[in-house]
Amino acid sequence: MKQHLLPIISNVQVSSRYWHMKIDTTEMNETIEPGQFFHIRCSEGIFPFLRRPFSIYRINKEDDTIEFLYLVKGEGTKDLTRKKPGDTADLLGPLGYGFQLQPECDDILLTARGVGIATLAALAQEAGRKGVRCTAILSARSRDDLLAAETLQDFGAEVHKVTEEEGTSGVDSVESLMRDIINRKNIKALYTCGSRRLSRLNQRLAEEYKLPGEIALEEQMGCAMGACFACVCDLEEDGKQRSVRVCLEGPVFPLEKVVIS
Amino acid sequence: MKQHLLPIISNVQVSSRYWHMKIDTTEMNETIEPGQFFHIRCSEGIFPFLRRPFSIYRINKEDDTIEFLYLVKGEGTKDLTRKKPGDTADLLGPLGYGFQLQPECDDILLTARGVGIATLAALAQEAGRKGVRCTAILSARSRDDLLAAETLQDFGAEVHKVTEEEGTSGVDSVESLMRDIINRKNIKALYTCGSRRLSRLNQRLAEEYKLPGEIALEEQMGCAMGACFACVCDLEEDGKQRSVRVCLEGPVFPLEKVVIS
Amino acid sequence: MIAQRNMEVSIGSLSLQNPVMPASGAFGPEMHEALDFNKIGAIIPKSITKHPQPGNDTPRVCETHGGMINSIGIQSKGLDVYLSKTIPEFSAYDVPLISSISAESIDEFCEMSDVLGSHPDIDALELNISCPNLKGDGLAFGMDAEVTRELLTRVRQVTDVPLIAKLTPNVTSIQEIAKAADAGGADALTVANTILAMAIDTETKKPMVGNVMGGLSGPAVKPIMVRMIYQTSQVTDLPIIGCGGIMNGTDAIEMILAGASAVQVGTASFITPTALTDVVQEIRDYMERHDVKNIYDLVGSVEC
Amino acid sequence: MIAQRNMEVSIGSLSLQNPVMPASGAFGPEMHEALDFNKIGAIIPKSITKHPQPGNDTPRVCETHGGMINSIGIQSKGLDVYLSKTIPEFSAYDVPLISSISAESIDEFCEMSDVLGSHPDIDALELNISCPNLKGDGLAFGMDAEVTRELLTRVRQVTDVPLIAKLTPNVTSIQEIAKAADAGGADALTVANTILAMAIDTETKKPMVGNVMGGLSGPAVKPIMVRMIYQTSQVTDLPIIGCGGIMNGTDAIEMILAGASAVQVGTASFITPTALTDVVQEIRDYMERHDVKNIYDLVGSVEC
Ligand SMILES: Cc1cc2nc3c(=O)[nH]c(=O)nc-3n(C[C@H](O)[C@H](O)[C@H](O)COP(=O)(O)OP(=O)(O)OC[C@H]3O[C@@H](n4cnc5c(N)ncnc54)[C@H](O)[C@@H]3O)c2cc1C
Ligand SMILES: Cc1cc2nc3c(=O)[nH]c(=O)nc-3n(C[C@H](O)[C@H](O)[C@H](O)COP(=O)(O)OP(=O)(O)OC[C@H]3O[C@@H](n4cnc5c(N)ncnc54)[C@H](O)[C@@H]3O)c2cc1C
Ligand SMILES: Cc1cc2nc3c(=O)[nH]c(=O)nc-3n(C[C@H](O)[C@H](O)[C@H](O)COP(=O)(O)O)c2cc1C
Ligand SMILES: Cc1cc2nc3c(=O)[nH]c(=O)nc-3n(C[C@H](O)[C@H](O)[C@H](O)COP(=O)(O)O)c2cc1C
Ligand code: FES
Ligand code: FES
Repeated sequence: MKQHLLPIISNVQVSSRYWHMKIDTTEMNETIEPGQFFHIRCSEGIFPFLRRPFSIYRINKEDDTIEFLYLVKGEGTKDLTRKKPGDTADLLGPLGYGFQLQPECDDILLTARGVGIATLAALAQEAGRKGVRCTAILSARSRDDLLAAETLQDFGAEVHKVTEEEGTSGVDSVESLMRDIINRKNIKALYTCGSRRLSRLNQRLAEEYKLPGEIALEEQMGCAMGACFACVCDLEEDGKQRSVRVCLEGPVFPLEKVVIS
Repeated sequence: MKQHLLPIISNVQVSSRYWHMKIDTTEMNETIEPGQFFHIRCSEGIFPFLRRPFSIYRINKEDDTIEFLYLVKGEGTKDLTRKKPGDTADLLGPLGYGFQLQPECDDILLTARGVGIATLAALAQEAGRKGVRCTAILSARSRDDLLAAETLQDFGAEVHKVTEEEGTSGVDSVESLMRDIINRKNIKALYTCGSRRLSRLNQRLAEEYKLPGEIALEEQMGCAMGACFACVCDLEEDGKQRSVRVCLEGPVFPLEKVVIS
Repeated sequence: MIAQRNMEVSIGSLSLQNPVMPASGAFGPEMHEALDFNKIGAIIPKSITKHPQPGNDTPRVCETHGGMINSIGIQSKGLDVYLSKTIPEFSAYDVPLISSISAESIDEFCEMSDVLGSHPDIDALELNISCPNLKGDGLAFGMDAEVTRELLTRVRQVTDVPLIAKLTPNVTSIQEIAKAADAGGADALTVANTILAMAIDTETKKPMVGNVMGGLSGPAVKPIMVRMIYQTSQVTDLPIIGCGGIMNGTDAIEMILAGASAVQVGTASFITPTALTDVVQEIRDYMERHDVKNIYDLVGSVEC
Repeated sequence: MIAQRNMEVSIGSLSLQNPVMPASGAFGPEMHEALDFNKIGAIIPKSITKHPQPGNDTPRVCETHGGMINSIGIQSKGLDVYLSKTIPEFSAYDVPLISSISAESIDEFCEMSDVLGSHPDIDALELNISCPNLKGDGLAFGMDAEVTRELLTRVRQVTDVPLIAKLTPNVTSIQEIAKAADAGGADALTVANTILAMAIDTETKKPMVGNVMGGLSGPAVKPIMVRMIYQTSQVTDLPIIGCGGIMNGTDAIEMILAGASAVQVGTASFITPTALTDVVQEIRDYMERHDVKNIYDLVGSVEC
């Protein structure tokens, strides 16, 4: 957890709502794992005031770069789009704990929704690198939001797209799709991010199929350094609930333990 | 007094501390007079919060442009330097009452200090246009700050430069210079802007030589529309003081009436 | 076909075509060049005092993060000039005229309310019991519930026009002051005036405003005002006029959701002279977008 | 040769190497990765309660213009975990450790102060008598002068360590509360905690923080805090710890000129994790530039 001022290589719009930013990490000597995130200062002024958390979308060890995929939502992300190549990105991180790929889990299923796709892309990349077979269900409002699908395919993942636009993203349809994939592919672990409803579905199927799994959570953050207790959620272990900080103890947690409110 | 969104033609640094901005006023149908000012929004965000007042430096009726000369002082002017050709300038104005050039005053003396030079440049331009002979004493910290001297010379003014750097800007030296010019040139009116000490000197000499005169005042402003009473100063008339708003009733006032605190 | 959007609101017996009015002291007759006065809910000139008074030393304003401090004081030409000049200037417009009164004693409040309340062109009175710039280290009538109650009771006896008490936020419990103003007979509450503040120039070591302290306004204070509007709306049924930090229609809606039935816009006009009518239009847009027929469907409708 | 710049300040009998410390709740042990704890004036962990308590519903923070609202509540693992885990974690550093205490009654404040005050690793206590997130509509001990005096008097009886009363800004007269804390036996005052505030999402009509209201911090509140520091310094000789909105050394100097002898930095650390040590350095730079030998030459030296 350190503040890094790093050069921006590119920052471009990739679809109607999404942008993509690439950063030169030559000067940053840190190990970065899929599922970890950076707390980014989107503007120099005092508005927007706080940093914004963004998962790592791609980790390119070969050429010492990392990439972010972000949805333009409000003032912070709008300001981020103003950054130009050569400008400095102010990153705090890498933060939190990322995903675990267990050696015995050689076939995994990712279910991602919205900006959660960015988070799971890094995992698909890692899976590809480790020779783990990876299937991904990507859910979004519209086809246009699913630009990351290609990236995942490049990593070797089998991608299924579901959208509101096409009426294919309902929990019921996703459930049958997941069941079909789990059975057909002999899936060994589930990973999810980006939707409460899909998270509950993943929890249910994980229990039913006795699969391990992980979930990356998103919570409103203040410090992202474990200091402010803004980003808490509850875990249930041995029948007892305890509060954890998403920024410090997460954002990735065991799927079965998270209490989804 | 209207808000105008006008295209910026150029905005460039002209010396170590000064910038120059040129605006296309084709879309603004207003008569602008030397001494008037615009209240300019320097940034889009809420910081800096208030507009900043800037006198008109040059009024180019021929090609429908106006120019500002500004000193980079704090956050507002720093933000103003970020504007690029093609960007929009958000101007409120023209505001206030400008200088009066009386037909019988065919030889005038301007004494300007610092950013006051920008204010009096427009008057020199008007004088040149009207065939009024104009002499100007320009005072500044350093020679580098006196870039406007050339502009005034282009307008036909005889320019005397005094600076701290050269030790020539003390009130005493300026006083002998003024006396010399007043006598030699048969000066008919005095105009001043930008310095309390020079204003007092002008008041004193105006009284002694029985010359009419005008002064352009600078006061911290809120609204610049006469609404908030932030920008007041006192005038003394017939032995009685009354408070006036610089933005509405000024910024130009009769030299002899202003109470300089 | 576009559905009717009813933006009319009532302040006591007074009906406004829409809920947007200027904040006293941040509005002047000269602004008519930039703004169509006939399109706002009401006009409120700067607070008037009985006798002429000069206001405070300059500098009178300074900027802060997301706001400004003013220490104008109540610079005023006195009641006579107000009656002979200010009122005619404003009564030419087709919207209600609300006079803001500042006074040094309860008696003086009564005296002025009597005069102004019986003037045919004045539709309501706003009692500025909160100006933090008065002599006495920022103390104001509105800092004491008992004084507030008595002040309202006494003024209520001399006039029948709607009385709006403009509360100060510089109190431990705005609820207590609100209840006192209600008990005294106020018809509405403006929540709230500026927050007492101070800034120092670290280079000169001098206070940034001549009067050492002044009132903080602008977006920086909005979350405090929204809280106070919400708290006040919990303890009184009086209409609340939200004030402090409104820059756009969304800010106005936020205050309305918190419990305000009208709003005042001050400092925003310094940045955008058409802020008042912009806010009217943006409230209307919001009502369209959310299909709200009547502005009162929004008042206090925050879902806690 | 560079002249000595003496930045040492005293909080009662406690001496700090420099006047910069974290604000409670905006600082955690994990920050040591980004920040050299040995370079700051003191360490203050988040307020501790006697019993474990869960804190408030999420979302717990939201942004405002120039600031943020937090409704964390005092999420706490209770005194036992604090003694066994938190204190050892921090006492490894070479700077004084100040414990911030939050309690539900005067008795509980006494009980906790007794335990913590007699702990060898704890150098001073900050009594958080101002947390606006407590049950009861934002009420706090520090809103009542009499309660404040009694609370300080009682705690004073159980411990000899320096006692810092952290005042709430949500009061009519911070001077009255400051005098009461002084009379009760406080050694210093922190001026001040967050300002009670509220924000509403106009699209969902829901409050932006789970607890409806929360505390406003950040640069937006700085002018209010500077005013309160100035006012407090007029009525008491106790050292004042300025807090609220400091983003850099200039802000710290502003509070020091207003009357503070030390400062706390909270939210700024969320934006720049090295904010605390940056502020130390920037104060030193200011002292160089203005040739100030001793920080005390600046304390309260605003020229009004
Ligand atoms: C661990 C984590 C990883 C994330 N990864 C990505 C990613 O890879 N790509 C992506 O597009 N988005 C990601 N997000 C979401 C992203 O942080 C928000 O979309 C962003 O903060 C919105 O900021 P804004 O200023 O544009 O919008 P605003 O208008 O300011 O806020 C819009 C909404 O964004 C959320 N938000 C604002 N500030 C914060 C904050 N400090 N912390 C959390 N949420 C906030 C709030 O719910 C708010 O209502 C991630 C969030 C978390 C917690
Ligand atoms: C009628 C008038 C005409 C002016 N003409 C020119 C001009 O032609 N060229 C030029 O360079 N400067 C001019 N000035 C001065 C110019 O307005 C200030 O230098 C500018 O506002 C500084 O803003 P800043 O944000 O850069 O500095 P800041 O750091 O914000 O302020 C620096 C100082 O500038 C002054 N200032 C800040 N805001 C205002 C304000 N709203 N009104 C008045 N003063 C303020 C204050 O004294 C402040 O201490 C004029 C001022 C007035 C009143
Ligand atoms: C320059 C200025 C002068 C003011 N004068 C008065 C006044 O005379 N009477 C009054 O009741 N309020 C006065 N106020 C307070 C405003 O009416 C309003 O309460 C405050 O500015 C908050 O609203 P805003 O944030 O929209 O500006 C003044 C405010 C400013 C900025
Ligand atoms: C997330 C957060 C949590 C806080 N928790 C506490 C707390 O537990 N005890 C306390 O006395 N103050 C708490 N505060 C208030 C701060 O200590 C400080 O008074 C306030 O944030 C103003 O300072 P700043 O503007 O520098 O942040 C908290 C503030 C924040 C932002
Ligand atoms: S964001 Fe501060 S603890 Fe997680
Ligand atoms: S700046 Fe508002 S009256 Fe002049």
